Amino acid sequence: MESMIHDMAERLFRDHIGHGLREGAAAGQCPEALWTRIEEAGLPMALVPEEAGGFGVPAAEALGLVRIAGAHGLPLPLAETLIANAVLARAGLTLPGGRLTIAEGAALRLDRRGAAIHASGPLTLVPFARWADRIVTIAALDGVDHVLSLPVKDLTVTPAQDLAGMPRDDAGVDLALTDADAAPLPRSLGGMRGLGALARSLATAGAMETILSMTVEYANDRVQFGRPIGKFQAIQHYLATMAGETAASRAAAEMAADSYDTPAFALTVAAAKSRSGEAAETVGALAHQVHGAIGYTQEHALHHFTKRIWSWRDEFGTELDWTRELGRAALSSPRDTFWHFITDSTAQGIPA
Amino acid sequence: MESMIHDMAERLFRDHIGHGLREGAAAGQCPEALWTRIEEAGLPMALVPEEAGGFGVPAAEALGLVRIAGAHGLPLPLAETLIANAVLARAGLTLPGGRLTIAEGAALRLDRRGAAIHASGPLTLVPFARWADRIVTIAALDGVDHVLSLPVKDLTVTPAQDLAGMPRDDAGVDLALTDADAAPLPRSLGGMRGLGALARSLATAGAMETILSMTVEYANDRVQFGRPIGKFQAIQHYLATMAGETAASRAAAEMAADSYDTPAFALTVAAAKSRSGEAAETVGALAHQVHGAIGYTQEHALHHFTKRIWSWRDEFGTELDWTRELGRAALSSPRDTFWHFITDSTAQGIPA
Amino acid sequence: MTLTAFPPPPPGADYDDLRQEVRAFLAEELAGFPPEKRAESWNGFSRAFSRKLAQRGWVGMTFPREYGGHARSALERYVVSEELLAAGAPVISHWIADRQSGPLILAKGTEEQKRAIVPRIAAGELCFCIGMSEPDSGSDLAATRTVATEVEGGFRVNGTKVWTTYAHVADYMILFCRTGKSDDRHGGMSQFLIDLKATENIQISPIIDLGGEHHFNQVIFDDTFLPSDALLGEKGEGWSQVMSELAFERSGPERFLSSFALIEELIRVLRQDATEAQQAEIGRLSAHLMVLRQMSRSVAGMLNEGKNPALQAAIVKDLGALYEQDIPRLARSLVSRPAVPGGRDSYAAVLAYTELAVPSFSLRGGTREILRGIIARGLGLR
Amino acid sequence: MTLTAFPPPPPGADYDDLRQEVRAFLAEELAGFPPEKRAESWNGFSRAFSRKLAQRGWVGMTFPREYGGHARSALERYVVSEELLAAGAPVISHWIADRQSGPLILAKGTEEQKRAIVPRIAAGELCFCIGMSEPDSGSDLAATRTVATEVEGGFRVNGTKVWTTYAHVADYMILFCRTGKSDDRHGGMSQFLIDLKATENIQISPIIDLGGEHHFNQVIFDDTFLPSDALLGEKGEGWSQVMSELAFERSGPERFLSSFALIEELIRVLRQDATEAQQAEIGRLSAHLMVLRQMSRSVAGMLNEGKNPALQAAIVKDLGALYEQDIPRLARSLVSRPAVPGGRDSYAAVLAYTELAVPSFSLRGGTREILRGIIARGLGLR
Repeated sequence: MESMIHDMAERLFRDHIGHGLREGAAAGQCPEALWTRIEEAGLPMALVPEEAGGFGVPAAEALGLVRIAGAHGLPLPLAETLIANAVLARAGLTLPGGRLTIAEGAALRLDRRGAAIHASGPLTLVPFARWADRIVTIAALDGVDHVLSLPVKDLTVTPAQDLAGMPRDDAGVDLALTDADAAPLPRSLGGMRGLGALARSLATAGAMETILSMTVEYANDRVQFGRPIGKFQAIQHYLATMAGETAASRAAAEMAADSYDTPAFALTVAAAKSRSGEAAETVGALAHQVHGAIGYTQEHALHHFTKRIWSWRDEFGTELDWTRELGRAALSSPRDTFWHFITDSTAQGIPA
Repeated sequence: MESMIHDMAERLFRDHIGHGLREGAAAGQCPEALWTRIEEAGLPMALVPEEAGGFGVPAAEALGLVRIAGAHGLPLPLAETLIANAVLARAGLTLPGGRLTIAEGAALRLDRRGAAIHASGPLTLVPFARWADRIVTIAALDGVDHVLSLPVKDLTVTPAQDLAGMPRDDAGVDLALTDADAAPLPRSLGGMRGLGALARSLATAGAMETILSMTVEYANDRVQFGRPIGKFQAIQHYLATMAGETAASRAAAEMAADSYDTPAFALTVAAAKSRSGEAAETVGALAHQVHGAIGYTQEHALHHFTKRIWSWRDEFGTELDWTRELGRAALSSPRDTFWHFITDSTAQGIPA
Repeated sequence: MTLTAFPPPPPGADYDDLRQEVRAFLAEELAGFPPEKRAESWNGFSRAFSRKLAQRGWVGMTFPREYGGHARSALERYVVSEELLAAGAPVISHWIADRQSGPLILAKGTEEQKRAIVPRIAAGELCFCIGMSEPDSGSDLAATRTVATEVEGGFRVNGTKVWTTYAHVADYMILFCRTGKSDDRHGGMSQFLIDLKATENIQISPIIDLGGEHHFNQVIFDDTFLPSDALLGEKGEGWSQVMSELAFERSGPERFLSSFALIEELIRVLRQDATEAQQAEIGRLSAHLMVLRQMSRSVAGMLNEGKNPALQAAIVKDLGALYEQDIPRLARSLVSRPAVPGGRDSYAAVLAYTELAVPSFSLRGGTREILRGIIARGLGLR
Repeated sequence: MTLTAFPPPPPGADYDDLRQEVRAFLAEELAGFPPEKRAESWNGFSRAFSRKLAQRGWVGMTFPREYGGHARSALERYVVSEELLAAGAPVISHWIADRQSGPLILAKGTEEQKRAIVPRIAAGELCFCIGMSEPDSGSDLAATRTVATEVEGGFRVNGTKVWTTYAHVADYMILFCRTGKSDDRHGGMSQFLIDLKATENIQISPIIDLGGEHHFNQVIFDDTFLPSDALLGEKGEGWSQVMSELAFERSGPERFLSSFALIEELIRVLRQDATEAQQAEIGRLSAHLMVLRQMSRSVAGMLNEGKNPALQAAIVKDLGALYEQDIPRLARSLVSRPAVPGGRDSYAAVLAYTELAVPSFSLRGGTREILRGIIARGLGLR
């Protein structure tokens, strides 16, 4: 797929993200200057409809940015901001600009207090919360999904981090929200868990493509027993296996991205998140197996990518969560046969 | 372990079992002459205590015959007769001679009718039933385990076969038994399921050793792309994996055999049957992968061994049955830690 | 990294109307066709079924109309193929001709060959087999020894082919053999189109497989005379012709649906009350299948656009073979129920059949080791 | 086929009294030692712990009494080792010396070296490290470049070692390097015993691993002078010495217990109400562990009888590494609970630690590829 915004993002990330910037971020330094460039390029608006200020590119293309960011190990909440803006726009709320992040809101409690909506409860494992201006989440009020735009400065943030050292904080909410920051969601996009899962499977696919090419390069360069290790058939098999898992993850993630905002999304995203999470285990393990000791150090860039794909498995539903959901659907499907369930699950326009 | 009876059995099987005899058995011909030789050598009595007419060799050594029979693909109920005789002897019943087999008796119903015990119900998946004179089983009467010696001629046998074409029949029981054919079991040997499982894991280990050496030989002989396929590292990895699984299965089976008639048997046999069943999957698949098309034909001996190890997985408890039992014990263990459970589970003389 | 990119199939690739027509046809034709027969997957043989299917226009779908075909897209053909396989329809009598031999003849055959053969393939009347493997050449085709020597008016063939699927009933064979000595391992090979019913001195004998079935054969050529017009394509170009032919043999739905009857049985057994863990495993199985199918359809879409996604096809085939080979293990990890060959319980019967069938799945069209070598080189390994 | 035979350990190998003594000791010493510290397994460092353990006679157990040892059997040592590892005791400060360097010095050292060093190892006072890997020689030791040149009164060493575990705190290093040029790839190698606290011109700098921990070091020798009596064993015999030394490094309980803290956490989490599927997976995990332990003890028993079960040891190590590397995946397949580095939930913290540790498990003492080559050759592959 030729895409101008993809080319732009590739260039931007290639020129401005290096091992030092990623290590700095893992040590707690938010790369502000890079974020400014990303905002200047307009990337956080890519998934917003044209009428709300977006680029007017197809959703799948806009979501491709998340894969590209993953491929470069971008240590910033671009995926989260992209999705937050799309959800805010869908609810008719103001797009506030700046860094945003997203959280599952299932543990939040909403009450109406006069004109305001009072929100309280915990948000857990919120990516980049302490680097974000707002957390966008979805929670139910009187059985209706509402989008909430929560200013981080008004929350109680408890810092924590994921395996890769990226911020993944908890946030306590106890806040009254006006119409400007809370609105019903007229038509679902798949819930914050689904949208977050889509982002993570796309980023995982991108990061795995980078891991794979780093590993191929290493296998060509590293000499043991008098020849490049890539000449050994065992290493070739590892690489072929990594390629299969990587390709499957990308196909799965793009299948889900392709069904964004359609009824097929509920099941394709379940397939995508669980498939890429499973692949992350294999791809990470084999990449380290091929790299040997050098890949196990912080000097080498490999660890940043493997740790991130392992972290992403635990966000927005684990493999276990998503496969259960998919399996439950398969086993309770009213279709005649499992085959009909499979063909219908990916078909556009058939209710899932 | 040097063993006279092992050497004798090795010689007997090597001299008298070939591809033709195995194929004949799979086509329904009971190799009667071979059985006569086995009986003449006294092998079916090996597990019987010396005072009841046995050899007086240690149980683990007697059980080693089952592994050796597995290694040669013996298509006769030697393991079953060995165990049946040991169980009959333990219950003080007459050892009738001839071919015997064993069955799980859980579905049998026993009632006392005057001096006789009436047994009724189904016995399923009984190995070699139609080639056996008697089926020996264990069932409960008033909460006490009883050993039953059932003449096959008085049962309703429905012939069936396993994956390898060996008889594995169902038998309907509706029979009055006298003291000569039914007696309480004074001290458990682990139940027919456990004893059968032990036999199957030993035989599986033996068959896998044969599969492994056939595969090594094939890899040395078969030339592709100008060199023996054993020179390819992928093939070497397959063989190393097969060796690990085979070794683990044998160690597991011998661990269980070593704890025959001790309290540790309940858990070691669970480990042995599930471990060898799992290994059968890998070893069979890789053996066929290395052999390619030739191994997939009935002309080649490989199929007999792979089909038998696959069949044995389903007899006397599957991997799923045995791992559940072992896991239930581990999770409900009163020991302080899982580690204590593990060390205790294999220790002789500690109640399991 | 284009190798790992599988663009989604084009919109509309579902061809839902066609799919529903095929389903209705299969529901009628296969009513009462038992699961253990469906488990045979594309090894099931029925000339009658193939002819009926052809009457609906679903054989030779992509062939040009002038040769009896229907000029439909590869994606429409994909829909029919996957519906047939998922239903376990007995397709082998036309399958090889439809998938592999027909396209080969169309690409390399003479006008006479095309006119004589292709319409009959599209009518579902011809069963083809492929004379490729030999006792000393499994994956290593360069080790082929069967030789066709040019003689007055044609060729004399001598040699032995093995693992020739359905040769005992086939009407035609596509033979791959030497036509010359060559220092180049790949040179001097040719292909022939052999009318098995009309050719003398060919001895076909069964090779029984480990499930006791007769699908394979040994085929001995003993000074067999072939007329000149049996040559298919260029003399000496057999190697490159076969390499492009093998591409047809890769990455279709037959590469991951071979165990599908067992999956349907497994789900039937679990449908009543599955535990959470069983749900999760079925979900995993579903996710893998959805993704494999997406990748396979993506390759079909690329082929349809005239691209050459050889490496993507190798990836699909490797993943697909692993998937379909793993199904019996997966079933046994979820349900403790013995495999019983020919048993009355259809789960037990299908499990038994499939356990004995899976070793053959990685033999088809190139072994795992060769596929992985192709993938590794495609990744840029030097 | 002796390779696949693992005779059961001899009767009495449980040494139950000794085991109970060790458990009582550990219960007291490690009271309150949190799971996330236990997860460090044999990477945990505590000189105080090592000294206390030595006071009980549990360091240098198999060493002769005249060198401060306790002349106990390899099977008794096995009991202590597995209890330490299963409890997650911090053992690294004496571990390498006790397991590898002490036996090496006893086998190859001079009487002076034995008297000077071995009793202090048995007292739990000395931490050893092994200078083996180099930037260009990972698994391929023949590619070693560090060289010791003979000079007046000793040797001058130049070169760089990497991945030297705990060099930054160790008292001694066993250095493997060249002492001569040799056409034979394996010739001209020697070993040295280096007093790190008393030797100048050694520069030790940290290599931080992917978990952010400092276990590894780079060690640069810059014209470092070693006295003649630092030579360990014969000059030029380093290769064969190292090969027999590596045998000590194989197949002990440290080869399959590295993830054991996570197993204990997993079982703690599931103990309350496990589903049948969870029970089955825990049963599978238990069966594998019981069998690995049986095989590992079998090897210890064979070693104790003076046999050389090198191939069996390679098998245990290969299976053991696969097992311990698979535990995080298994945990994630049973429990949906995110890994949180340093989190308050000990399951989450131990999971996070272990996920980052597992890639290192197959680096230790020979990679998987080398082990499998050893096994394949042992099977009789030509």
